[in-house]
Amino acid sequence: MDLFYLGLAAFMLLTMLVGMIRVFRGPEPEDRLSAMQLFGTTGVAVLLLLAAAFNSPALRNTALIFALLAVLAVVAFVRAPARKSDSDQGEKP
Amino acid sequence: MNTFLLYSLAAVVLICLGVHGLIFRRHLLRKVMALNIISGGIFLLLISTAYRNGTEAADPIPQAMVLTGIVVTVSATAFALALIRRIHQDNPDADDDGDFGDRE
Amino acid sequence: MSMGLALDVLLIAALLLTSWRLLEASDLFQAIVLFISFGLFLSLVWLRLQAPDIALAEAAVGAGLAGVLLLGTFKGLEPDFRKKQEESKPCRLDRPGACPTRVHYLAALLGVLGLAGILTLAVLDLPRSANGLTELAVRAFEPGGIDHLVTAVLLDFRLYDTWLELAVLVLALLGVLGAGGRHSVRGLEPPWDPDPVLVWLVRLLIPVVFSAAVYLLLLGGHAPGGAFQAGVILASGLTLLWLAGYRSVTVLPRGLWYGLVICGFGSIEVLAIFASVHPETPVLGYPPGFSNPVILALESLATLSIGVVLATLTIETLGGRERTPHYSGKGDRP
Amino acid sequence: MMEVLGRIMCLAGAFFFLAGTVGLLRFPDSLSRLHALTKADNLGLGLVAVGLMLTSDSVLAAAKVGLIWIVAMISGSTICFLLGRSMLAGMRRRK
Repeated sequence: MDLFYLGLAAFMLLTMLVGMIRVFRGPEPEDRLSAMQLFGTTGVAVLLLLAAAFNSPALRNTALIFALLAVLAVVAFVRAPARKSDSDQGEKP
Repeated sequence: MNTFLLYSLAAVVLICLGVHGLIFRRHLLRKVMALNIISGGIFLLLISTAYRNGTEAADPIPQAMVLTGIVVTVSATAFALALIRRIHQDNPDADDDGDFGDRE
Repeated sequence: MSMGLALDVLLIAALLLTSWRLLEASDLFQAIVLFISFGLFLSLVWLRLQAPDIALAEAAVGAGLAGVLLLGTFKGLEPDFRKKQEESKPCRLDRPGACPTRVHYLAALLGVLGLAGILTLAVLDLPRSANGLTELAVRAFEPGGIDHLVTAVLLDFRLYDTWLELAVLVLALLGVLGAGGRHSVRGLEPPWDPDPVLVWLVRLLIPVVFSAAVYLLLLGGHAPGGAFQAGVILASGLTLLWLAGYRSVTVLPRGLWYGLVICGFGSIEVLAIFASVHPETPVLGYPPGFSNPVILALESLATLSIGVVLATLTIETLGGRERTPHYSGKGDRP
Repeated sequence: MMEVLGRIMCLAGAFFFLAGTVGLLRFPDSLSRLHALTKADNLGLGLVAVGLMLTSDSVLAAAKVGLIWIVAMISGSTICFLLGRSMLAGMRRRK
């Protein structure tokens, strides 16, 4: 166990907690999503640092999964089919 | 073992927050998220009991159970969301807070 | 060790903060973003508590599929999501029976507080150290020759565990298809035409995603990983393809799709029947001498099944363009 | 020597993450916040990854860290593009 990497990981976790303020506040949905994207990247960095601190490959695999799948949420936000506005009588004025 | 106590008490708080949200929030999507938080709390309770001995030997049985639990949670979430979508399709004039009136 | 304690406190603070805010925030979109972050923090907690298998599964589910499901459903429900939502509408006065009164709220609050008290007492009552069922598990898996403990436990009870997992997934699939009123996802077109940027992304990323799935599947025997994690990653890849504008699972012929959905469940069923006929095999166990190849074959089939079922679940829940009109549930309501 | 260099790069990466978070909180409008985010994304994670690759003891682990970095860069740039386009579409709709 390496205290230097552990401390750095704790520091980055703290940055994530502070960055959460943007998720609370952000007026636009994109603001919240970009804060989430920063969480994702910081999470990958934390995992890599912890992998170096504990010398465990399983942590690196988890980091790989995080990095690979971080795209999905944003792509779903942009590309998921929205509710049709011209459908029927249910549309609100 | 202090870590065990810390995490299992956090799990208790999570479960209670989830139950509270499940009862008090009215939007159906929020209820689904509350259910997911409850299951997260239960998993945390199980995993922290598996960790009681500390680092040398975590009990594998609760971990296998939680792995199955995650499968069940995802399936249930997907089913609930499909049902919510169907409810909205059939009641297009329902309120957003999930208060689906029986319109005549 | 104080650095470890600081990490613990930060992680727990993040968990509690996200879950509290996601239940209390008035903005639903914020709640969904916080839900995805909650999955991320939970995955870090699993790693902290020495449960890397669960961390992998949680990372794949929480960061990938759960976010897609919630965001997609949200977008399908709320046409004007850019506006701030007022969630606490006044109760409707024309139907007073539906309004919770102060007594209801008080009772619910008391119930929650009681639950908290009981659970806390239960936690405090647990013995501080225990070996649990580890010894039994270690004794049971010796013939299997698997090094990784959690996989060993899973494989020992494989024929209960994966069997029922797949059964749950197939049941959820039936429910979701039933709620949408269709037989299969065949013909459910992606919502939009291929986007050049996403096509570029998919070309670069999808090979890595699928190789990561195979890697985790092969890793399952001796390290954290296995059929479910690989299946979830496969499903995420298929969903990404569909969102980028490719047809992914919706282009499969119906027969092949049915086959892929059922192959994981069916192969274990066949093995169980074989084992019950064959005299030397233990009940719901593997035939002697064949455990490793049989396990790998079963795991691969289960991965395929899990991937296809989960991708279908997600795509059907998101909904897309219809190519053929189908039963929409509006026409023949009484 | 490598050890010290790697640690210094990790520290620099952590600094960029801090800068990105501060930018995300303090910048006045959505697009400049996105700009702050990309710095943390590419430079921060990049520096941490290179630092860890320098100090890692096996080639395989270093290669995996490199792969993670490349994947994160590809997905990060795509995400920022998609978010920026979606922001512009939202602004146009409001006008």
